Order: sequence, then structure tokens, then C-alpha cells
Amino acid sequence: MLSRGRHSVLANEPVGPYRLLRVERGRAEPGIPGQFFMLEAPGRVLPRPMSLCLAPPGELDFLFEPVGRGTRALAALEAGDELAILGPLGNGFRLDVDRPLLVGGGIGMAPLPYLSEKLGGPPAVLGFRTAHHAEAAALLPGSEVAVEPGLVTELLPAGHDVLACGPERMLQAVGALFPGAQLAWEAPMACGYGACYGCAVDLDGTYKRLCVEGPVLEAAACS
Amino acid sequence: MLSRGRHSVLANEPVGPYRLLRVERGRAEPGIPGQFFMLEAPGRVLPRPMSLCLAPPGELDFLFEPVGRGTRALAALEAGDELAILGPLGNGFRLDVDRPLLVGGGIGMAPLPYLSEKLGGPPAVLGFRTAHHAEAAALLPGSEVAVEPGLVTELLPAGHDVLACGPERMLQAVGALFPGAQLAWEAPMACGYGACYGCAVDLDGTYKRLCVEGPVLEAAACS
Amino acid sequence: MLLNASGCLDALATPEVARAFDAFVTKTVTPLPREGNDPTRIAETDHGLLNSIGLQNPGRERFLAVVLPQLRGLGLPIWVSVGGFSADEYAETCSRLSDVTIELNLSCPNVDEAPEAASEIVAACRAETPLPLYAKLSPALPDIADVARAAQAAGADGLSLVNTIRGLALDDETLRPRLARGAGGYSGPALKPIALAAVYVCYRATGLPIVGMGGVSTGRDALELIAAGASAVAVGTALFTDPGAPHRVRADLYKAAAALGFEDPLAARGIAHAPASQLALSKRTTNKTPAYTAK
Amino acid sequence: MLLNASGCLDALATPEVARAFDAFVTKTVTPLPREGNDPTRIAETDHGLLNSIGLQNPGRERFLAVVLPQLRGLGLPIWVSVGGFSADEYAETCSRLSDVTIELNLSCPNVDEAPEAASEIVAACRAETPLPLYAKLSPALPDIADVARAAQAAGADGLSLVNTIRGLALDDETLRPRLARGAGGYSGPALKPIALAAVYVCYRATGLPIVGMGGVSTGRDALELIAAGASAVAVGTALFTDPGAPHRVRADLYKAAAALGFEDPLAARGIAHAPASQLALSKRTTNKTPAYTAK
Ligand SMILES: Cc1cc2nc3c(=O)[nH]c(=O)nc-3n(C[C@H](O)[C@H](O)[C@H](O)COP(=O)(O)OP(=O)(O)OC[C@H]3O[C@@H](n4cnc5c(N)ncnc54)[C@H](O)[C@@H]3O)c2cc1C
Ligand SMILES: Cc1cc2nc3c(=O)[nH]c(=O)nc-3n(C[C@H](O)[C@H](O)[C@H](O)COP(=O)(O)OP(=O)(O)OC[C@H]3O[C@@H](n4cnc5c(N)ncnc54)[C@H](O)[C@@H]3O)c2cc1C
Ligand SMILES: Cc1cc2nc3c(=O)[nH]c(=O)nc-3n(C[C@H](O)[C@H](O)[C@H](O)COP(=O)(O)O)c2cc1C
Ligand SMILES: Cc1cc2nc3c(=O)[nH]c(=O)nc-3n(C[C@H](O)[C@H](O)[C@H](O)COP(=O)(O)O)c2cc1C
Ligand code: FES
Ligand code: FES
Repeated sequence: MLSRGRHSVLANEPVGPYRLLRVERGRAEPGIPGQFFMLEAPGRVLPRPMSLCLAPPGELDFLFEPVGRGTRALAALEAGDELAILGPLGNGFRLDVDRPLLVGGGIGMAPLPYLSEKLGGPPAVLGFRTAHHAEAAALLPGSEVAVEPGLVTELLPAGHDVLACGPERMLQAVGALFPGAQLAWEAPMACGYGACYGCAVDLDGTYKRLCVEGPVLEAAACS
Repeated sequence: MLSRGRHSVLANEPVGPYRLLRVERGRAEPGIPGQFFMLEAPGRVLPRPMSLCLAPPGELDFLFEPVGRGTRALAALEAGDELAILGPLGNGFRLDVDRPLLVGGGIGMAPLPYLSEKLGGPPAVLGFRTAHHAEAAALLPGSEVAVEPGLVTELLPAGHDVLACGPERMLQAVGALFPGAQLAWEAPMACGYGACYGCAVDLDGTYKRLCVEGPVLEAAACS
Repeated sequence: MLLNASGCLDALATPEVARAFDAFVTKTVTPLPREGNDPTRIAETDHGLLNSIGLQNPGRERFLAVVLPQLRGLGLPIWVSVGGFSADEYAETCSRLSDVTIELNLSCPNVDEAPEAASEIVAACRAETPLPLYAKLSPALPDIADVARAAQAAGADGLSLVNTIRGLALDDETLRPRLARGAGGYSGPALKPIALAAVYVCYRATGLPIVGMGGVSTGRDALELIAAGASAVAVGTALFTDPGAPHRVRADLYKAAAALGFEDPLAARGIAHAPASQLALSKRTTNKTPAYTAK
Repeated sequence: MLLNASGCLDALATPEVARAFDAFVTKTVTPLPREGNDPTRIAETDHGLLNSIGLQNPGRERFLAVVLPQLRGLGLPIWVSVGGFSADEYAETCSRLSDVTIELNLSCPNVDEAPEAASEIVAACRAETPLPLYAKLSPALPDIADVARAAQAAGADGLSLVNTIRGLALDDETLRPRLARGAGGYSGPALKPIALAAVYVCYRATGLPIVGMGGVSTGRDALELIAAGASAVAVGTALFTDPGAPHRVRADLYKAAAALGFEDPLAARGIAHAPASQLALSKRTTNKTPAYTAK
């Protein structure tokens, strides 16, 4: 059952080059880590998909990078503004893992704080382009941080159940190292709920909808 | 030479059901009474034509009625906002008249305060739909006011050089009574400076551009 | 009557959204299965959406054997959007259908093969089925009323207006097309005046029932299509923003119609073609009619 | 090269605006004088403009005798937009012109009479004049590239893309058309993706010089049309908002081109058709390419 409502912005705070958009939770469910929400981007035709980053009581918090028209519109929201939010959507991470290790690249760390909370604070490795970007690691206390030219893949201990989100190349590298890893992917999305067939990804040789089959997929299913 | 610039809003005040939009004059010329300006209507594709209502030192003031999308966008402007203004445009009133009498109907009174100032405060007759609308008469102190079902045309003394602005029917009635009257007309305008041929009016059997030939025309030329 | 626009809703993924409509329109079904185009398939523009899905669908046989029976379970009237690359292909699919309304997609901008003339396809389908046949046309026609008349003469029972029109968007940095396919179909708010014009002229030309669509996101949008001549309205792109759109558009449509004095939205059908009424001569309107129109 | 769009500027009323362009394009000239359509002739929509001016112009004879000599006084290259209702009419006007570029308006949505096929008109004009001939096409064609190829084969030296497309807007209260004529030509921001697609496919199909237009209001818009294949850009509706548009668009065009590493805006011509460059594989772009496209 799809749930969409209007939510008040509580705060919209800089976190390094990113923004943490905190909205009133209202009647929305936070869902499972790795699930996402479609956020109204004021003035734009389509909403934008965002993972839930944190779920403090009464709040839904999203960490995002202003990269284009939609995310810049989100960055301009101020406390007291309202926006429509649809979700939670898609399939999140499976939480029944024995030795979880969280791996994030850049803004791909967005779903990890909420995931970490649900998993009781497992070890985490984060990679960033610059030290400024790496300030976001504060949202995941205790995480190990690599800053380019360092790569997260150089810091991954063996014998873990990897749960990862980040740029495509990072996910491919992680998937190659850990065939059982759960990887959260991205694709341009118009609807987020299976209506448009816009988010096609090639799975086993046919185009599937990432918003329906994912965004979290087993690494083995993707090669 | 067309002149267009960005101007700061000084105030946007209610006057009965109308708004008086006061903007910083900057380098714009106020022009001749009856001339008009094209005002950027935020969020709309086209600007909106408005007569200059008052020209206190350092200001350009416009009186307008919020009737549609564009004028509602203008009504939402706040002090400190900026908008682009093009003008003055078109042909204003001839001021070389012996016994001027100003006649205004509803929001058609907009150009009269500035006109009155330039003519040294001649007699004026204003007609309004309701007493609430008639509050705008305060902008033209000393004017005689008719409120419906009263009609301005019932209050017009003979022997005057009439300068009038108002709804089409009023102008037609005034023109019939005073063939020498100067009448300020309206037409939908896209550009205001002769570029689009959108503001066509039938003058002597051919379509002419009101923004080029008018908006002020001699009554005799219009029948 | 409110429908989803073809290709803009998966009733099996979100049956509750489908049930908010009066009937469900399927994504276009082609004779053979289609994988659709390579991603990127969607790109937002300032005033609309470009898509190049490319008619991804399981093909006729699987549709008939698996999908359609599942759709029947919704308990809604079903409209099947039929596509193909020759009149015969369309006609064969039509011959295999029963107990549905058929919408012939004569106008997808996202496939390379050009179908035959609309009227030939309609005639071939008419020969194969007694089911209600709607011809869905693109606005990219020099004279859409002409094509609508030809479709009517060939036996169409109604028209669906409009499909997307070809558009392109370039990447901010690379200046190359944002869609992998290059151009795509343009839908959403920017399309509304184009859709209104198509409905207006085709209503005048044919008097047929018309499903109006193109940029509908409010009840007012729906009312305008009805006023232009639509007997039903479909919602497409607006569903992506808000799966609650059918409820909202319907409620607002009733309100907007009532506010203008219509007992029922459909009482406004074709009102845009009515001669100037007394109402239209109210003071407010007179105020803004251009000077001198009456000499 | 920056031009005004035909019908969107009166160079004699505001010569300083015309001089900000590299050439002046006249409003379409027809053989006989035309009064144009009855008002109301313009209506703004949320994302564009509808007009039904109806080719108001003084007619060929007066244009040649009075207007054109005055325009020569501007000291600008002159493009004459030629209209008509048969190939002969177009051809005769062309035969009477010299020392101008000719733009054949094959696509006005605001007159009732349908002109003959574009290629016939181009061929007839080609036979009558050695002057540069641009064919101006509407985007309301099932396959604009096809028509562009036919125009090229018939002797067109270039293309002007695009004219307006038919649109309609209804009055808030009466639900009747806001334009007296009913439908009108839709221009402005909403048209931009449609114009880009037309330029893109016609550049590919013909390689001809192209004047790109449709919704240009920024330098970035102009750059995108050039990237899609335009060799010149025209500004129409944006002039109504801002007669300073030519200066602003030109300055921003140079800046936008430079910011992406092009020495001159025209160095970006057709770049949208280039194969993925190294630049396009930079990290920023890779981040957002869809997952799994490479199996
Ligand atoms: C399931 C899912 C969850 C997501 N969760 C998050 C999240 O929690 N936080 C977050 O910041 N983003 C997240 N994203 C990505 C986010 O949705 C996009 O960044 C956003 O839609 C871009 O919109 P825009 O209008 O700003 O950019 P667009 O206008 O779409 O693009 C403008 C420019 O930005 C560039 N761009 C677009 N997307 C990206 C990208 N992802 N990275 C870098 N450059 C890009 C494009 O190249 C383009 O030049 C998620 C995506 C999906 C599918
Ligand atoms: C030369 C000139 C000078 C003008 N000076 C002034 C002025 O000083 N003050 C001022 O308020 N207006 C003035 N106007 C009229 C003003 O330009 C219009 O009211 C305005 O453009 C309407 O824009 P809109 O977007 O609000 O309405 P639109 O969206 O264009 O129309 C919306 C609705 O408003 C109604 N409407 C439109 N125009 C009028 C009108 N004039 N009266 C009543 N209803 C209307 C329409 O019927 C429509 O239903 C002038 C017009 C001209 C040509
Ligand atoms: C993502 C997407 C997919 C579409 N798929 C189809 C389709 O399969 N068949 C069809 O006839 N129309 C298809 N259309 C066109 C819509 O049915 C509709 O005609 C068009 O989008 C205009 O309506 P809108 O502006 O409300 O979206 C599609 C449109 C979109 C946006
Ligand atoms: C008011 C108006 C009048 C126009 N008159 C003509 C014309 O006479 N001849 C012509 O070929 N195009 C005419 N056009 C079309 C424009 O030249 C241009 O092709 C179209 O408006 C798209 O560009 P734009 O979006 O920048 O306005 C006219 C457009 C407008 C808005
Ligand atoms: S985003 Fe629409 S189907 Fe996945
Ligand atoms: S408003 Fe454009 S010509 Fe008068």
C-alpha cells in the first residue's frame, strides 16, 4: 500500500558538502534500511528518490548531495516549509546476517546510519573524494574512513557479510570481492513504485525495474 | 529607445481590493501620464502591462487589481523583492488641454493620480462597483465618486476636455458624449513595444497595434 | 470517467492505485515480447518528462495467457492498448481479445518502425473485432482532425488524444542526449495546450467519444479537456509524482465543475464549442475584451 | 549567429533591438495584404504562449515597395519570411526578391488554407531564385526528418526549426477558447525539447545549415540547439519578455560555451551527436549512469 503525505521541514543542515534534510515523520513509516522515499522537489515535474538516512523519534532524515536541479531545490527548503513524501518504497537490506560490514562510497553512505542502528552498530568503512566530503562520516561514528586516492576496497576485511551503497564502480568492485554482498544501486526513477518502467536495469539479460526488484540486490544476481 | 531594468519593491499595499505596488525608480523615467510599463510577473511567461499611477521622488507606483495569474503573482511581491520593468511605453495623454476633466472607472483610475499631478489637480469623477473599491479614490483627493448603480457618465459636466480610463463600456459611453475625449484603452499585450501584433484593435476598419497607436486615443478616432 | 494513461501504471504492482480509476488501461501490447530501449530511459525537463521506454512488454501470448487473467481479478473494466508494426499485427491481436475495450496505439514515438496509415490499421482491426475500438493519435500530425475523420470512417468508436510528442534533452556537462536513445516522448504539463487543441478539433471533426490526456494533474485540467470535447480523461505523468492523483483529480474535477454551475463534470462536455452565452457576457469578461472589437 | 524569430520583432518600431541581432528576419509576407485574425490573439499558458496573429502583413507589393527599402536602412542582413497558399504564390514572391536570404514559412498554424507539400513549394521557389532558401518546418509532422530530406532534395539550402505547434487555452470562467480563433500556435519554454529533437534529427538527416528556435531564453538554450545541430539560433517569445534578450543570450552563450571548453559557440555544433568522449566518462557522470548497463 503506497503512502504519501505532506511533511514539515524541521531543519536542513549542511554536512560537509551534503545536506541533512530533517522532516517531521507524521504518519509515515520509516521502513527497512535501504528502502527509499520519493521526495517532492519544489518546482520540478518529478520527485527525487532518497534513501532514509536516520529515523530519530518523530523524524525522517535524508542525507543528499545537491548535484542537479532537483537536489538544489531540496537544498533550498527551509524549516517550516512543507513537501510531499511517498514511501517507504522498494526492497531494503536483509538484516538476518551474521557478521555485517557496512561499506559506503560518497553520498552512498546515506542509508548506512539507519542501517547501522538496526544492526546494532556493526563495523563500517566509508570512502570519500575529499576530506570535506568525509565530514559526513560523523553521521556514522566509529566508521573507518578512506579519502581518495585511498579506496574503501583496500580496507575491507574478509569474512564479513557486506552491505554496501555507493557509486557504480565501487559496487562492482565490492561485488567482485564479496559475491554474497548486498548492494544498493541507483537508476534514474520517475515514479519509484513500478509504474513507469523508467528505472530499467539489466538483470540476467532482461530489463527489470530497479524500484521493484531493488534497489538492494545480491551481488551474485548482478553479474 | 527601450529601457528595462530590475527594480526593488519598496512596498505592496492594499488599497481597497486593489494593490499599490511601490518600486524603486532607479534609472527609469516615469514618462507621460497614460503611458504604461511591462512588469515582470514572477513565474509567468509574459510580463503584464500597467499604467504608472504615481511618481513620487525616487519611486514608480502602480495600482492594480489582482484578477488572474499574473496580477496575483504581482500581489504576492514583498518589500525587498526585485522585478524587471520595461518602459515607459506607448502614447500617453496629451496634456495641452484647456479645461481638463479626469474620468475613471474602477481600476481604470490607475493612471489618473499621476495625470492629475501633471495637470495641477483638475476636477475628477470616479466610478466604482462597490464602496470597498471606492476606497481607491483616496489616491485622487477631491474627486467626485459614483458607486454602482450610480454611473460616472451621469456626473459629467459639459464643456470639458475629458481624459478617461476605465472599462470598455464606460469609454464608449464617454466617447459618445465627448467626441474630443482622450480615452486610454486596454488589450491583451505580450510585448508592449510593437513586436508581437497581439494587441490588435480595430481602428478605422484595420487592425492596429494598441501599444504603438495607443493606449490613449481620441474618441473620434475610435468610432 | 477517469482512466490511467497507457504505460503509466502497473495495475498488478499497485492494484489500489488502479482501483481508484474507472477502468484500467494496459501498457501497449505488441505481438512479440519487447525488452524496451536501453537505459537511460527517462529525463525530466523544466516543464515535462521525456521517456524512451520503447514499449517494454511481455508480448501478446504471455499477455493473453498470464497478465490479462490477473488483470481481470482487479474487477475493473480493462482497456488493452494494442501495438504492432503492420495492420495485420494489430488486427491479429484484436481478434484474440474479448470483453475489453481496445485502444490502438497508432503513435508511439519510441520505436523505429513506422506503422501503416492509421486508417488502414483501424479498418483491419474493425474487420476482426466487434469490441469498442479507440484510435490513439499523436499530436505530431499536420492535421489531426483529418486523421481522426479517417479513423472514424474506418470504424473507430472513439479517439484517445494525445500520445507524447518527440522531444530531446541534453546533459548539462556533456551536451549529449540524456536518453540513451537520443530523443524520447514528451509528456506532462507542457503538453496540456497541445492536448486541448487536439481534443477540440477532433471533437468538432468527428463527434466521437474521446479520452483526453496530456499533462492532466488537476481537476481543472480534466474539466478543460472535457469542455474541449473529451468524454473521459486519462492521467499519465502526474501519476509518477503522486499515486493519489486519481482520487485528487476526481474530487477536484467535481468541485471545479460545480463551481462553474455544472451538475456533473460531463455536463460540461464540449462547452468550449458553445456560442457565447449570457454568462460569458458578465461584467468581468467584458472588462477585458479588447477595445474596439465592436465598431 | 543570432536572429530574431519571424513575427516576433518589428525592426522599424525598435531598430535598436533589431541591431542587436546578426540579421533581421521579417514577419511572413504573403502575396495579398492580410488583416490578421480577430482579437483576442494572444493567451499565456503556464509554460508557453499561444498566438493567433494570422500573418497580419501589408502584402507583397507594399512590402517590396515600402517596407523592404526601409529595412535596408538598418544596415543588417535581411531574411524575408515568405508565405503563400500555393507553390506558385511562394515562387512568385521569391522571384521578386534580391540581396536577402529567404525563409519559406511552410508551417503557420494560424491560417486555414493548407499549403502544398513542402518539397513542391521549395522546388518551385528554387526554380525562381538563386538566393539562399531556408525551409521553415512545423514540428507537427510524423517524421520531420523525412520532410527535411525532401526539402533538401528539392533544393533548400537550410532549415529553420521549428515553427509553433497548435495549442489551445480555455477561459477560467467561461471554459471557452481564450483566443477568438480557438486554437493558436504554441511557443516559448514548453517548446524547447520539441525544437531540440527536430534540430537533432534533421541535422542527422540532412547536414544542412539550421536556424534553431523554440523557447530560447538563455545562452544555455542557444548552446543546446547548436549542440543538437543548429548553425544559428533565433529568439522569439523571449523577446516579448525582454527586448534585451539578444544581448543577454549572446553574452551567456559565449560564457556557457567557454565553461564547457569550446573556444567559440559554433565549435559545439553537432556535439550532441559525437560518440561518448573521455570527458563524458568523468567520475561525476559515471556516478549516475544506471546500474548494470554493462553486463
Ligand atoms: C533508490 C535511490 C536512492 C537514492 N538515495 C539517495 C540519497 O540518499 N542521497 C542522495 O544524495 N542521492 C540519492 N539518490 C540519487 C538521487 O536521487 C539523485 O542524485 C537525484 O535524483 C538527482 O536529481 P537532480 O535533479 O539533482 O539531478 P538531475 O537534474 O537529475 O541531474 C543533474 C545533474 O546531476 C548529475 N547527477 C544526477 N544524479 C547524480 C548522482 N547520483 N550523482 C552525481 N551526479 C548526479 C547529472 O549528471 C546531471 O548533470 C538515490 C537514487 C536512488 C535511485
Ligand atoms: C496599457 C495597459 C495598461 C494597464 N494598466 C493597468 C493598471 O494600471 N492596473 C491594472 O490593474 N490593470 C491594468 N491593465 C490591465 C492588466 O494588464 C491586466 O489586468 C492583467 O494583464 C491581467 O493579467 P492576469 O494574468 O492577472 O490575468 P489573466 O491571466 O490574463 O486573466 C485571468 C482572468 O482575469 C480576467 N481579466 C484579465 N484582464 C482583466 C481586466 N483588465 N479586468 C478584469 N478582468 C480581467 C480574465 O477574464 C481572466 O479570467 C492595463 C492593461 C493595458 C493594456
Ligand atoms: C513512461 C511513459 C510510458 C508510456 N507508455 C505508453 C504506451 O506504452 N502506450 C501508449 O499508448 N502511450 C504510452 N505513453 C503515453 C501516455 O499514455 C500519454 O499518452 C502521454 O504520456 C500524455 O499524457 P500525460 O501528459 O498525462 O503523461 C507513455 C507515457 C509515459 C510518460
Ligand atoms: C506572436 C508570434 C508571431 C509569429 N509569427 C510568425 C510568422 O509570421 N512567421 C513565421 O514563420 N513564424 C512566426 N512565429 C513563430 C516564430 O517565428 C517561432 O518559430 C516560434 O515562436 C518558436 O520560437 P519561440 O519559442 O522562441 O517563440 C510567430 C510566433 C509568435 C509567438
Ligand atoms: S521508477 Fe518507475 S518503474 Fe521504477
Ligand atoms: S503588445 Fe505586442 S505589438 Fe502590442
